[in-house]
Amino acid sequence: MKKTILIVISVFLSACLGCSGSIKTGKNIGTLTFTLGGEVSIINPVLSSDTASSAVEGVIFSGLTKINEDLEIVPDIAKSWTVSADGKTYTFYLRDDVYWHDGEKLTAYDAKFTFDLILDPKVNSVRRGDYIIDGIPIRFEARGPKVLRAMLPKPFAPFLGRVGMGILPKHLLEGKDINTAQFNRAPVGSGPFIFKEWISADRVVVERNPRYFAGAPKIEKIVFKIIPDENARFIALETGQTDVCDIPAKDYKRAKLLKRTNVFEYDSLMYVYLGLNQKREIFSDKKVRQALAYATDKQQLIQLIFNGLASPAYGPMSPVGWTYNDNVEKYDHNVQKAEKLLDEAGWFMGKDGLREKKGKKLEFTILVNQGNKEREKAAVILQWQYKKIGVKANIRVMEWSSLLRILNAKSTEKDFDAVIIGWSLGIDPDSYSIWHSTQYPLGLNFIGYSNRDVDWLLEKGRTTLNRRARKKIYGDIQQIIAEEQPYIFLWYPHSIVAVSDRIGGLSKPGPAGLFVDIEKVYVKENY
Amino acid sequence: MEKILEFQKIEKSFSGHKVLSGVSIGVLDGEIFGLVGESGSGKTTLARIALGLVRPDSGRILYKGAEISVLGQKDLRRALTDMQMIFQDPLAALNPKMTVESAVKEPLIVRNIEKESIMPRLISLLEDVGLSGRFLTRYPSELSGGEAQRVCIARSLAADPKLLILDEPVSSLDFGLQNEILELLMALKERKDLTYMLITHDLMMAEQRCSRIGVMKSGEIIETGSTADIFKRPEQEYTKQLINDAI
Amino acid sequence: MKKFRRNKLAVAALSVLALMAVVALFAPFFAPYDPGDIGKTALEAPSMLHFFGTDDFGRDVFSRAVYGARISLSVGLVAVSISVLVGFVLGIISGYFGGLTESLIMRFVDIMLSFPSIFLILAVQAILTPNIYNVMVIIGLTSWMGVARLVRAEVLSVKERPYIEAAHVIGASGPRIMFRHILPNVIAPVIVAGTLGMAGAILTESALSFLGLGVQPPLSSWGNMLQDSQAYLRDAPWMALIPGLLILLTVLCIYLVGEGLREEIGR
Amino acid sequence: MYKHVLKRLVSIIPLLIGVSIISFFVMHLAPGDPTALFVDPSVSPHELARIRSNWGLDHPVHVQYFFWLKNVLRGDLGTAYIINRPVTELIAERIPATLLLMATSLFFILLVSIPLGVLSAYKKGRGLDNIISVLSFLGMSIPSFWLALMLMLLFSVKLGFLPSSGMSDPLLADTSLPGKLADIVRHMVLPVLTMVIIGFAGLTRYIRSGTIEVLGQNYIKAARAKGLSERTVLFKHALRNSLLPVITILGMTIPDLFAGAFIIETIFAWPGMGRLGIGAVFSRNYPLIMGIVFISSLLIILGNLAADVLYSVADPRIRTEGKD
Repeated sequence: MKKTILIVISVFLSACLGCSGSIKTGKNIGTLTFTLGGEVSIINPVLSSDTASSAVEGVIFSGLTKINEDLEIVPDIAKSWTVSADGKTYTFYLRDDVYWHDGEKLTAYDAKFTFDLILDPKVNSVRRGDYIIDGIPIRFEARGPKVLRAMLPKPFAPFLGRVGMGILPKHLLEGKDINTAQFNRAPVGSGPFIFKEWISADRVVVERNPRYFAGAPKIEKIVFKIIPDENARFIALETGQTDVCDIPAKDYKRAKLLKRTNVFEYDSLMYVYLGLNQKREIFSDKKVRQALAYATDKQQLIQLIFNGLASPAYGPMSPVGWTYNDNVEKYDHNVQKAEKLLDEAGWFMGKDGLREKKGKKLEFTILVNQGNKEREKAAVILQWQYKKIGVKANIRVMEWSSLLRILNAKSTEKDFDAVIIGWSLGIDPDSYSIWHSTQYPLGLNFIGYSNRDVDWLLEKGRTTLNRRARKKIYGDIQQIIAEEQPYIFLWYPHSIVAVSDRIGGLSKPGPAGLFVDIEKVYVKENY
Repeated sequence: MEKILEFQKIEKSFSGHKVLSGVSIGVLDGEIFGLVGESGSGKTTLARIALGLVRPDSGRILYKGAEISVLGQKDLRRALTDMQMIFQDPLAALNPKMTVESAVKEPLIVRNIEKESIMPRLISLLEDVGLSGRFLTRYPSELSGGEAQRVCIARSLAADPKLLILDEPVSSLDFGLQNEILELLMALKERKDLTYMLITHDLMMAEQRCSRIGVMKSGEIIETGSTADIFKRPEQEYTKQLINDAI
Repeated sequence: MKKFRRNKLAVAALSVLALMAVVALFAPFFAPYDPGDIGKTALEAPSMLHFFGTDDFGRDVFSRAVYGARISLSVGLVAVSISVLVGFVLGIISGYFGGLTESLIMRFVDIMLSFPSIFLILAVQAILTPNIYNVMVIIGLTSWMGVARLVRAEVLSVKERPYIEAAHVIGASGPRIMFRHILPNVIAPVIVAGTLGMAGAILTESALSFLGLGVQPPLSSWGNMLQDSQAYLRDAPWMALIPGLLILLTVLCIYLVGEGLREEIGR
Repeated sequence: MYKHVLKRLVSIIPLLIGVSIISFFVMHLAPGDPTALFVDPSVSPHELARIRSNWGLDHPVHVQYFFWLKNVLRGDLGTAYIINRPVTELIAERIPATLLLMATSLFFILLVSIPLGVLSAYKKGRGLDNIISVLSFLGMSIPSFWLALMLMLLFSVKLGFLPSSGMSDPLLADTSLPGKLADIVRHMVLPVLTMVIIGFAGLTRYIRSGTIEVLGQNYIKAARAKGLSERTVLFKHALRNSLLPVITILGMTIPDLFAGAFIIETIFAWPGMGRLGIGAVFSRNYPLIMGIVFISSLLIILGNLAADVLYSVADPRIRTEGKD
């Protein structure tokens, strides 16, 4: 699941970090300024889980592999790797020219140390599960300073995407309590930039690493400026206080009008959905779910929430993923069909404009997390759309952690009807934890979806290494799920990023972001 | 005549300051007893002790021959409902949020008088003090000082008292009104067969109205006797001084 | 003359508030559109069709403001009633009984006043999940301390008045003195405090909504209308201006009425 | 005197314990827990349970509380979750920014409200008084965050001469000390302005009514009768005495200042304790929340204590007796 991190990093780099430099003075020409939407919690890829921290870690640390602008896994510290015939042993061959920022050489021992650290139960890393397959941890072994071997208990396709984890220096951390180490505040990595200073709640500054193995970066310095408020972030962009800024859809036009600023719009690996609790009586009926799908006007949602800058979603994979299957049931907006399905299901229109069946009203509550304006808006719009077919949707906005407590409840009947939430996918299509029936009640399948065909396909998908075979498997999964509508799929958000046009060397816009090869980014001279 | 109220060796101090030291006097049934002295001499404290509002440090109080200073707070109030007090500032003695009606009615309610007889008694009480029924709905802020004092008197009478302690009953009133109220009180005494203990700093008034007088100075009774005796042959220098000042 | 002018201001403020209350009460009659109707063009500037323009959903801002008045005013009113009730009861109890009860209650007041109350509000709100009733309860339960102190002080001072002594003399019982004599005389300053407290409650509600913890959609309160407007400050300034000004006007009027009352009572 | 101060200092202890008990239990009653932050498709619930127990969250709440209290008595506020740094260190890092904001605002609030309050009282009922009164009622009525946004819009966006967020410009990190200071001052203008506009009103009203009362007193009449100039009467005699109650009011204003600063910090991205705290509440970072509540309460209580002591030092009776 390293991939997820990488993706998050790159999306974030492109999206949320802004780079800016003072255009006026000309003095700081080598400086790139990003904006961060949240506080950096801890700069250590093993421990952090927030996007702001990941963004900073992305330029300080390197992993064995990384993701390129086409979302392919490519060499980073590892210049190549091989997989054994049984698919259970991976051997990584490391580059010889990788040095820590303090001058020490990076070796396979560092890599082994890092993965062992994650697997140590005393280390507060949430990534530990990524390296455990069916309850058995993956074994890592250094065979000399340049070879790392990973031994899996069984073939596991998503594994390669998970070794991009930033590698930590063994010589600085061995024998220390990593959870509280001073290192997390002043990290030493092997990436293109060297940590310089971190002023809490204000900024993190990194400087170019002249010895970076993939070529010294062209920029002198990167400043990550922390600006939590969305409006303040945009103002910072306008006033030249930042070079790169994540733009909400509503400000797209305004950003377009800014001089000397380029605005990029591209797909992300995310989708947002209305999850229906399958254990609730009303939603156990497929016809009700399909009726809701027909009643959902995705165009109106996208228009009102994103000014049109998002794509309607029909299935559980992102269109940019390599397994995406467009040939699924789409349930285009159709109120007549929705009403017909509800009639068939026995829910008839009552005098008060609400449908009912055996004296029970067709009514449910949508949970949505507070602070996420887009989803709050979606709830309000869906409420209005469903009202038109005689369905009463109530809205309950809750704090994120309270919402998760409900979804993660251990009981077999979770206390919610429907929830608007989104999945940020890794580049590997494996979605076992989301759809497999064993992932309920403990796991991410909190809506209690259960389909034996899907279960079987998911199991097969993660142990199959052949790319074409996998594509077929995940294509089938998408068809089944889209037809059944356990989720009402809503939209794929677009990332919109504004970048000052004095910045060059950006990568191709895409889910991996604009700064995939940060060392190639430069600030135009004579600007 | 027997003593309706008797103080025996009352001692009282407030935060170390002696206010009453060994006060012993008695009020005879049916008389008007005058307690005179400068302000701060302890007169009002004595009155409040009689009413059970303040506990003496030591000494005994006998009311109608029974010792009341040993009673608990509740029994004390029950024993004392027929001892009432008229306050110096009638406006302050009336709850500003209560109409004349509720103020005068209150003692009747407290005494559990039957509902039907309350209204007629109310009217007759007001008539007793020379007020008409139209005052019933008024608030203290809508009354003059004289009217307020009449209301206070009516309120005290509603408790069916035997003994009334009059604490400077007219000193806050205009001169013209003072006599009016005093005359009213005198008339009521006769009609209702009351005993008065009149607390005043005004010796002229005491001379005119009282049958006996006690002179107080710095928490002590320095002289008691019939009004005539005191005024003709004061024994104490202090009393002479007071009489001279008054004239 | 001066007094009259001042009172005129208070009277004017009171009329504004009364007008708002009437509009809030008969919201369906005053609002030209369904406040939830998202069918219109979004972010339309004020016009004859939409007096206050439309919001990001294309809902009529005027209609939402009218319905929002309902929520905002009732949140203010109920919250303040709760805080006054709690403060009043605790204040009376501690003022009247004194002793250990009093010191316990007053220490509790001290503790509550030592909190950065915003944390308490945030935490409690997180427990209860945000909705209009909880907003009322939370604001009420975190703002009663001033009233409790005030009431206690008033009780202590009223207890010393001659008419309380007079009530003792005519034989009134403890409870009777409490309820007939002390209570009615403590109420006036509490009304003033309550009035001012309502202004505070309306502001607190809007601040809570600003942090996303106030009244939740699709209900509109001026507070959450303001929150919705944050994102559109520059594209649709009317979205921020209208609820902001309504809050300001309401709170201002309440203060003026409170001040008028204070002078009235202070004479 | 010292005995009094000592007594008050001792009385802080039960207060603080009360505050900590209430906040500890309220926070732990809230649903959700700090590990919720970690949730994404790839994190298994078993991992979360493991981290919970690493943090000691699997003990009963009262046990956790005593554990916390024991550490506090040793001067240790614990280690924040996720960030994995000592709470004392985090607070120490942030508190200067908050105090700077509060102290500066307080200074300007006093600077504005004292003359306004005194003038208003002096001109009671006349035009100037009415203007000042209306202004202060307006100040009391404006929602602070709304004002903050409007100011930001005006000064940062429309006019463009003040920064909208943060405490310093990272691009000026290499400049000289005076340059840095000037930069901080520029960043402080908007937040301080907001806090002053919101905060001056209440104090002005207090000073106004205090001064009106003082002006009606005998010694002021005496001073006037002595033929002292109005200015001397007003500022030397009246002001001095009407300011004394203000000391107490100031003590009571501290919680409001805190609350105000916390919201302002969020809007202007001011790197202070309030922003840290609000984030901590949302992420259920218990040790951090407890630390911040504890420290803020301590400051509030100490502020009140200081006001109290100051007041008794400058007891008006001592002064007026000496004077008249």
